[in-house]
Amino acid sequence: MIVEGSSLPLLSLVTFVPLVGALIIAFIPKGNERAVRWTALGAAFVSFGLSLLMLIGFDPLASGFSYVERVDWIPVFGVQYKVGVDGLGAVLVVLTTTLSWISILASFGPIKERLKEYMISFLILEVGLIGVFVALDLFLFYVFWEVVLVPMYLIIGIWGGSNRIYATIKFVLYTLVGSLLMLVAILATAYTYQAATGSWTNAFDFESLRTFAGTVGFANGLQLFAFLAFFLAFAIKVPMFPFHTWLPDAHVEAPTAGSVILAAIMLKLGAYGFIRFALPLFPDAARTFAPWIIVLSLIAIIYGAIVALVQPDLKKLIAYSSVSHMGFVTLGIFVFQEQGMQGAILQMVNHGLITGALFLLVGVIYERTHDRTIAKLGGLAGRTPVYAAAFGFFVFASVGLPGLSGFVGEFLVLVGAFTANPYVAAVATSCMILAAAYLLWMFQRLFTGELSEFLTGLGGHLTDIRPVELLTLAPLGALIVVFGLFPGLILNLVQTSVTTVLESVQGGTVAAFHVLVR
Amino acid sequence: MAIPDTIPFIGLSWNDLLFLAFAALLLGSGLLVVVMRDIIRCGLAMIVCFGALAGIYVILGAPLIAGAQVLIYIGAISVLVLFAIMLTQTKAAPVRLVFQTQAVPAAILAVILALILVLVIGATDWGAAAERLQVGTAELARILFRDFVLPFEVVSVLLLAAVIGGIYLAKRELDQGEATDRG
Amino acid sequence: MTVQDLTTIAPFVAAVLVAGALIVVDLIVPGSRRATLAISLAGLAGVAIVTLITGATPGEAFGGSYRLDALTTFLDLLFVAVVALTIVFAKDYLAARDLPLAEFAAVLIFAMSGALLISAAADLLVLFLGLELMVLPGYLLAGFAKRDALSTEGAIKYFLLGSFSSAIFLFGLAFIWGLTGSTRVDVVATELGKIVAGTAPLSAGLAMGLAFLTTGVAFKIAAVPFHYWTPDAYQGSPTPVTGYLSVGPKIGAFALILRLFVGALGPLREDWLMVIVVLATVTMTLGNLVAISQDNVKRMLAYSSIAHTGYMLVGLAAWASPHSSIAGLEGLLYYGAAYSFMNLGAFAVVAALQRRRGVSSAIETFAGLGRREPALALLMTLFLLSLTGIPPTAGFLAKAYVVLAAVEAGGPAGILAVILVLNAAVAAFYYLRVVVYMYMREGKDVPAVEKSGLLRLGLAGTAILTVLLGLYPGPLVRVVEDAARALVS
Amino acid sequence: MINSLDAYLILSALLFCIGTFGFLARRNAISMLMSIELMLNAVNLAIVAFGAFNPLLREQGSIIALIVIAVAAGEATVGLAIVIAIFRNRRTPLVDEYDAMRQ
Amino acid sequence: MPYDLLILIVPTLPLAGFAFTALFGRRLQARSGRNAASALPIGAVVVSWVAAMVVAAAALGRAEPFGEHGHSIGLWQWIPAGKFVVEAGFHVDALTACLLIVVTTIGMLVHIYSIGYMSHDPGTWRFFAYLNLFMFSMLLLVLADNFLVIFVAWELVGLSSYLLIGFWYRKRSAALASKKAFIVNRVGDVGFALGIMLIFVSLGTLNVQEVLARIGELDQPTITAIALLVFCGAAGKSAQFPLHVWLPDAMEGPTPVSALIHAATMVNAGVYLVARANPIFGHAQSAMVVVAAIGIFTAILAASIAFTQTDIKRVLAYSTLSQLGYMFAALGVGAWTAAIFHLMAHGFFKGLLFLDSGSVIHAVHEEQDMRRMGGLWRRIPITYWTTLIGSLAIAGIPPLAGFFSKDEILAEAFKNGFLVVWAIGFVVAGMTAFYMFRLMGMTFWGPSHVAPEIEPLVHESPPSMTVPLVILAIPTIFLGLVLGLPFGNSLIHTWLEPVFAETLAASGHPEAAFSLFGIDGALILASVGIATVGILVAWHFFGVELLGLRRAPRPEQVTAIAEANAATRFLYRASLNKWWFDELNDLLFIRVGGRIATACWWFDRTIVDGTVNGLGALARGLGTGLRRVQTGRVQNYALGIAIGLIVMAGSYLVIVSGR
Repeated sequence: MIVEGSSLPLLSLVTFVPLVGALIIAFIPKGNERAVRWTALGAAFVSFGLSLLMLIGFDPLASGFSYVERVDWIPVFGVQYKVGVDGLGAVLVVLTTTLSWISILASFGPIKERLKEYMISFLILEVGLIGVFVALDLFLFYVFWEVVLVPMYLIIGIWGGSNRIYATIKFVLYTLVGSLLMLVAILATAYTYQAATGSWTNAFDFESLRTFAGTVGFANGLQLFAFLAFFLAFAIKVPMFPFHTWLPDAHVEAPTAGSVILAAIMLKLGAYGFIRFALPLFPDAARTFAPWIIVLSLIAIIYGAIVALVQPDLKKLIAYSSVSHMGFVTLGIFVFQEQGMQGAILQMVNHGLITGALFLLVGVIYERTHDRTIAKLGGLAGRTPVYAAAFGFFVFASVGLPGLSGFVGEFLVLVGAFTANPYVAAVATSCMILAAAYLLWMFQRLFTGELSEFLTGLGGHLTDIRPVELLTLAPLGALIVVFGLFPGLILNLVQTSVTTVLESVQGGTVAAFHVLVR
Repeated sequence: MAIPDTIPFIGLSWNDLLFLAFAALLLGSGLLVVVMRDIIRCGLAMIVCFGALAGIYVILGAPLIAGAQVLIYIGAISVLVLFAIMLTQTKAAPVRLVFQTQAVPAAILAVILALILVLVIGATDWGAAAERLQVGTAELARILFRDFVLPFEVVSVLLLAAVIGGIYLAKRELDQGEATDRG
Repeated sequence: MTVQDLTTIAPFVAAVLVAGALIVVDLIVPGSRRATLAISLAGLAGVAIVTLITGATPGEAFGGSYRLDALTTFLDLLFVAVVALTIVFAKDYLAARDLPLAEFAAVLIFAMSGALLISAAADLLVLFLGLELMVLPGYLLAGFAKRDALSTEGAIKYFLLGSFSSAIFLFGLAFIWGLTGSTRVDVVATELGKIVAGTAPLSAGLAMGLAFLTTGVAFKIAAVPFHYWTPDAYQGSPTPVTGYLSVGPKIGAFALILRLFVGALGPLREDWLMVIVVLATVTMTLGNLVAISQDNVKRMLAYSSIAHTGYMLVGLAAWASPHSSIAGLEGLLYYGAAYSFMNLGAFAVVAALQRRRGVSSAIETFAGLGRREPALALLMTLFLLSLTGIPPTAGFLAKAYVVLAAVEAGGPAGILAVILVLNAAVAAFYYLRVVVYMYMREGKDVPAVEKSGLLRLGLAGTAILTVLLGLYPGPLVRVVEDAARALVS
Repeated sequence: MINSLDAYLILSALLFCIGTFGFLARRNAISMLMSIELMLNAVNLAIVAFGAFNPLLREQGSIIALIVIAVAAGEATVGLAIVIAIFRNRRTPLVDEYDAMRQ
Repeated sequence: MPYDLLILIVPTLPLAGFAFTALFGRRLQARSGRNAASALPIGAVVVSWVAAMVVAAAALGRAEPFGEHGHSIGLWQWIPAGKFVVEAGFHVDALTACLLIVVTTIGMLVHIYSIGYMSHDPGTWRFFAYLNLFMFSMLLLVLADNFLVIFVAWELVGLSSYLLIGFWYRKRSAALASKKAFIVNRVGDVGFALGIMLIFVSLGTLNVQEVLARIGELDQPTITAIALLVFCGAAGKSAQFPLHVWLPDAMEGPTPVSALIHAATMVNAGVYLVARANPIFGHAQSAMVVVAAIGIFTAILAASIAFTQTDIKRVLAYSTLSQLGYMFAALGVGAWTAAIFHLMAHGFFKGLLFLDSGSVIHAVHEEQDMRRMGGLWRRIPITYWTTLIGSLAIAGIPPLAGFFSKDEILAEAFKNGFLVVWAIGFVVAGMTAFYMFRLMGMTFWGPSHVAPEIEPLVHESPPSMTVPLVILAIPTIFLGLVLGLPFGNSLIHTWLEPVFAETLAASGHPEAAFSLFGIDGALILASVGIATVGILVAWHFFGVELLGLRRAPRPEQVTAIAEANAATRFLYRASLNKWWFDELNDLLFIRVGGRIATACWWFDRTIVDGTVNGLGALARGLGTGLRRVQTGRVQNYALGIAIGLIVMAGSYLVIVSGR
C-alpha cells in the first residue's frame, strides 16, 4: 500500500472503522442491546475522532489531494483502491462522521425492533458515505456510491412508516436508474482514456482523468453523453426538479435517523459528484448544459418552496424545503463563480446540519405523538417550551437568518448567481420570502395557539424534549452558530478545491445563459 | 429382356422412378403420421415412412445407413413408440382431441417454412457433384475409427445416460401417489 | 486413437468413470446416500484435479476434433463446481422426498460430461453430441421428482421443445456442413473466411443454416422468443435441479456459442451481430418485465435467468461488433462464472427452505424470513443483490465487465450497454421485492429448517465466491483473459 | 433434374416441415414425439444426400447419419420414459392438458 | 482605544443579556422570581445606554478618534470567499450617534417600563430576553460598517420583532401578525439583498465607507438600481406603501414592544439606511423622486386610515406610518438633516405616546377599543398629561419637538421645489392633528364608556411605568428647542453636516438655513395654522373636557358626514377598511397564492410523480401483458418458436442479401 505523507492509512481507518464496528455487532449475542448500542456509537465515534484528526492535520493550501492511499485493485483495468481528500472531501467526511454518531445516538430510544440489524445497516451506510467522499478512483467511487443504497433501502424498508415499502423501492429504483447510467459513463470515460493513452493504467484514476480532461480533453460526444449520465445520477440524488419525487416519500417513511442521514449526507452525494467529477472531467459539456441546469435549479428553488407551503405532513414539508435548499446548491455550482461554488459547498454543510436537526426534532415529536400531520399538532409551545425554542432556532436557521450558518451559504450562492446573471439571482432571492412563508407558517401552526385537541388527548405522554435528545441537537446548533459567525472555517478549507474546479470550467456560462434568455 | 435405361415415354431413369416412388411414399406416410386420428395407425405409418427413407438411402448409395435405419428406427424406436402408445391409450380419439386449436396456423407456418426452404435450396449452389458417389463399407469403417472415434464413443455414453435415466423415470415405484410441492 | 488422445480428454473420461462408478456402487449398496455423496464429491474433485493437470498442456486430440485450451479448462472447472454444488444442495432436498441420490448424481455427472465435451469441441459433430449429452440428462433431471405432477409436466415440456430445437439446430448444422464441406471448426472458419473475403459465394443456404443454428442455440440459452420452456421447466423441476438447469446447461450452451459462433462462424459475425443485438435486447427486456409480475420465486428466477442470458449476449455482441472488443468474451465468461455462483446460491436458499415437503416457492414463503432464518435471509439478500448488480458483489463486476466491453465496442453494442443498465434497474424491482418480503413483511410462524453442515458449507462457498468475485476479481479476470484469447487465437 | 442434390434436399425439407406441422398441431405427446422423429429423419436424409453428392463429404455423411440415428434413439428413450412418467401422474397423454404452470 | 471598548460594549451587553436570559432565564425566574430574571437584561441595557451616551457625546463633539467622518473599528473577517470578503466592523459617526441616542434611551426606558407592564405575565424572562436581542440587533444595525452586516442586523431586528409581536403565542392573531411582519419585511429584504449583491458586483466591496466614497464611479442606471433596491429594503422595514400592511397588525405585540420597535427604533431603520446611503441616492435623483413620492403617499394614506380606527394602538400605528412617510418624503426631497431630526423627535414622542397607550390599556384592563374608554383624564392623570404633550408634539404645535422637525421638512420640500410633496404634507399635518385629538377626545375626555365592571378598577400605572413616561416627556418638549435652535445654524445641522455635506453639494439643493422670517415664517404660520384647525375640528366632533371647557362629543355628526354622499361614504368606508389592503393581500397571497401552491402540489403528485409511477405501472403492465404469452401449453410455445424460426430465417436472408 502506498500511503503518501504519513505511514498511517488514516482515511481508510476513518472509512472502515464503522465496518469493523458492524462486524463486532454481528457477533454480539442476541438480547444484549446495550452492547449493540454502545458498540455502534463507539465505532461511529472512533471514526469521528479519526476524521477530526484528519482535519487537524489537513493543509488547506495544499494543491491536489492529501492523505492519499493507493493500492491496485483490478490491475488489468487499472482499477485502484485510491482514496484521498481535498478540502471539499475533508469537510464532507467530517460532516458525515459527525452526523453519523448523532444519528446513532438519536436512534437509541426510537429503535427497539431488530436493533442489531439496524445498527449494522447504519454503520455500513456510514462506510459507503465516507467512501464516496474519499474515493479517488471512479470505479471505487461507483462501488461506494452503490453501497450506500442497500443499507438505506433496509433502513427505510424495515424501520420505516406505514408506506415504507413503496417509498424504499421507489428510492432504490430511482437512484439505480441514474447510477447505472453513470456506470456506463464511467466505463466509457475510462475506455476513452485507455484508447487515448494506449494503456489501462490509471484509466479510472480521477487525478489522471482530470489531467487528461484539462490537457487533451475528452471528445465532445463522450462529454455530452457522460455528462448527461453523471448529471442524471447526481440530479436524482440531489434531488433536482423533476427528479425529486422520491425524496418526500423516502423522508416521510424513513425512521428519524434515516431521514437525518438522508437529508444531511445523502443529498450531498449528488452535489459533491457534480463538483468533484462532472465539472472537471467534462467541462465543455458542463458549460453547454449549465444554463439548463440553472433553470432547473431555479425551478427547484421556487417550486420546492411553493409546494412545501401546502404540505400537510411535517416531514414532507421539510423534504420539499430540501428540494428548494438543494436548488441553491446546484445553482451555486453551475453559475461557475467562485462565490457561487463556495456558497454551494457551505450550503451543503449547512443544509446537512439544519435539515438534520429538523428531522431530529420531528422525530422527537413523532415519538410522543406518532403523528406528523401538522393540522393535528398545535399549540405545542405552551406544553413543550424548550422543544419549541429548539425548533424555532433551527427553523430560523433554515429560513436563512443571518448570523446562523444558513445565511452565508445562501448569500454567497446568490452573489455568485448575481455575478453570472442578475435575473437568475433575483428569481432565486425571491425564495427568501417563500422560505420564510412556509417555515414560519409551519412553526405557527405547530407551536402557537391553544394546545390542539389531539395533543390534549395525549395527556402526560406529551413531555418536553429530553436531555438526551437535546444532546443530539446541541452539537448541530453549536456548529450552526459557529459556521454562521466564522464561515471562514469552511471557506478557507475548500478554497483550493473550488479554485481548481473553476479553473477547469471557467468562462462561457454567462454568455451561454444570455443566449438562452434571449 | 433388357430393361431400358429409361422408362419409355416419360424419359425417367429407373432409379429416378424408384426415387419418385419412395419419395411419394415417404411424404405420404409422413403426412399420415401427422394427420391420422388413430395413433396406432400413426405409429404404423411412421414405420412405413422410415422404410421408405431406408429405400432412398439405398438409392443414394448408402446401404449401410439404410441398414441402420431399418434396424434402429424400425426395429427399436418404432417398437418402443408403439409400446408407449399401448401403455398410454387404447382408443382412437376424435379430431378435436387429435389436433390443437392452433392446427390451422401450424399448417400455414409449416407451408411457409417449406416454401422458404425450397426456395433457398433451389437458390443455393451446393457445390455438389453431378453424379452421386458410392461409399464403400470398409472405407466407412476406416473413417469411423480414424476421424470419428470420439463421436462414436460419446454416442455410447449418451445412450448409457439415456438408458439409466429412462429406466429410473419409467420404473414404477412401490409407493405410488401424487406428491407435489407446487413448484 | 492414441494415448495422447486419451490423456487430453481425461476430464471427460474421468467424469464418465465417476458416473459409472456411481451406478455400479448403487447396484452393490442400493440407496446409500453417504457412499454416493462421498464418491460423487471425491470423484468431482478428481475430475477437477485431472482438468487442472491436463489443462497445463493445451493441445488437440482425435485428429483435431477435440481442443484443449485455456477456455476448456476454465469452463470445465466451472462445470465441475456447478455440479458439485448442485449435489451438495440437492442432498437434503432429495432425501426429504425419498428421491434417490445415486441416479441423480449419475445423471447429473453425465450431463456434466456433455458440457465438458462442448467446452473442448473443435468439431461440429462433437459439439452436437456434447450438447445432446448435456441436455438429455437435463430432461430427465427436470422430471426427477417423477411422482410430482409439476416436475413431470416441466420435464415433458422441456423435453419436447428441447428435442424440437435440437432437430432445428441439427438441420442448421447440416446446412453449414454441406456448404463448407467439413465438420472441423477451423476448416469451417477458413471456408467461411473465403466467403467473407469474396472468393466464394455467400449463399441463401448459408443464411438458412445460420438461422437454424441461431434458433437452436437461442433456445438452449433461453433467449427470447425461444425461452418459453424456461419458466415451466424451472418451476416444475425439483429446486436443486432448477438451480442446476439455470446454470449448467446455460453456461454449456454459451460454451457452445463460443465454440460455434465465435470459433466456427466468427468470420460471419457481421451477419449475425444484428440478430444477437436484437435477441439480447428483447431477451433482457422481456425477461425483466415479466419477472416483475411473478409471485413464485422459482418462476421469477426463471425469468431473471432469461434476462441474464440477455446480459451475457451483450458480451457476445461486443465481440462481434465491427470495433471488436475481446473484453466482450472475457466479460461473458466472467459473467458466466459470477452468475453461476450467485444463481446457484439463490436457488440453494430456496431449496433449503423447501427441505420440508409441501413448502412452496411462492413469494409468501419468504415473508418474515429475516426474523425466522436470519442467516438464510442474509445470504439470499446477498445473492439477490449480486443478481441485481449492486457492488461490491460478483454480479456487479460481471455487469461492469460486460458493459465495459460494450462501451468499448461502441455502435449497437454501446446502445446495448445502456439498455442493459436500464434493465438492471428494472430488475432491481423484483429482486428487491423478495428482500421486502424477507425483511419488511411478517410471515407465519414456522420453525426453522434444519441446515446440514454440508448445506452450510455449500452456501458459504457460493456466498464467499459471490463476494470475492466482486471484491477481488483480479485472478479470475486473468483467467478469463487467457480463455478468451485462447478462443480467438 | 430429379436425380440431383436439390431434389433430395427438397424432399428432406418437406419431410422436416411435415414433422414441424405434426409437432405444432398434435395434442398427443407420443404424436409429437413421432413428429420429432420425422424431423430428425429429414435432417438425416439431408446429411446422407450431401454425402452422396459432395465428394468432400463423401465419407463423413454416412457416419454422421449413423450417429444421428443413435442420438435419435437416445432421445426417444428419454422422451418415452418421461411420457410414461407423466402419464402415471396425469392419466392423459394430451400435452395441452399439462398446463398446471403458466404465465 | 477606550472608545473602541465602549463601542463594543454597546451592542455586546444586550447580546450577553439575551444569551444568558434565553438559556437560563426560565430556571432563574422559576427559582428566584421575575425580578431576578429581568435584572440582568435591564442592567445590560442601562450600562449599554451609559456607554452609548459617552460614545455619542464624543462622536457628536467630534472628539478624537471620531473627528468629522467618524471612527471605524474592525472586528474579524467574517466571510472570506475569494474576492468576496466581508470584514465585520463598526463605524461611529454623527448619524450613528443620533441613532444611538434614540435607540438606547428609548430602549432603556421601555425596559424599565416593561417591569411594570409585564408584571403579570409568566413569560417575563422571555420578554426581556427578546427585548435584549432586539437591542443588540438594532445597535448592530446602526453601528455596522458593512452592508452585509447591516443586512444581518436588518434580519435580526426582523427576528426580534417577530418574536416580540408573537410574544403571546397562544393568541392566534398575534401569531399571524408576527408571521406577517416577518414575511412582509422579507419582501423588502429581497430587494435590499439584491442591492447588496449589485453593490458587490459593481464595486467589489461591501464596506459602507468605501462604497459611499466610490459610488460615483458607477454609471447612472446602476446607481439608480442600487438606490431603488436599497430603498426596497428600507420601505419594508419602515413600512412604506405597499409594504406598510404589517405594521398595524404588529400592534398585537405587548405595548412596550410597539413603543420600542414599531414606533421609535426599528421602523426608523429604513430612514437610517437611506440617510446612511445618502451618496448613493444623491447620485440617483430619479430614485430620490421615488422615495419622496412613496413617502408622502404613505403619509397621507396612513393618515386617512387613522381617521376612523377605533383601536388606540392602531391609530398610533397609522400615525407612525404617516410620520415615517414624512421622513421618507424628507429624504426624497433632499432634506436629509430634517429627516433625521424628525426621526429623533418622532422616536421620542411616538415612543411616549405608545407607552401612554400602554398605560391606558393597562388601566382599563387590556381594553384597546377607544369606544370603551372616555373620561379617563382624571383617573390616570400622569398618563393623560404626557399623552397630551405627545399629541401636541406630533401635531406640530410649537415649541414641542414635532413642530421643529416637521416644519423643517415641509419648508425644505417647498424650497426645493417639491410643491406637491409640500402640499400633501401640509394637508397631512392637519390630518395628524385631527386624528390625534380624536384619540385624545375618545380616550380621555367626554363621558366614560368603560365597561361597568372595570370602571371602579381603573387606576394609574405603577411608577416603573409612569417614570419613563415623564422622562420621555422631557425630550418631547425640549428636543426641538435644543436641536432645532437657533434657526439657521441649529445644533442638529452642525452635527450632521459632515454626513450629508457632499451629497447636498452634489444635488444642488443645499439645505437652506432656516429662519423665522420670510418664506420660512410664512410656512411656519401655515403649518401651525393647519394643525390648529385639525385640533379644533377634532375638538368639535369628539368632545373635550379640559380645564372646565366642556364640549360634548357628537358622534351623530360624524355619521352624518360619513353618510353625506357617495364620495364621503366611499372615503369613510375606505378609511375604515384601510383601503382594503388586507383584503387585497388576502386575495393575492392567501387565495390565489394558495391555489397556485395547491396546483403545484397537484402537479407534483399527478404529473411529476405520476410519470414516475406511470413508468413503474407501465413496466408492470407490460410484464403482466407479456406473461400471457406463457399459456402453459407446449404447442403454443412450439408455435412461438416456429414463428421465431421463420422470422430469424427471414432476417438472415435479408442480412445476407444485403451484403
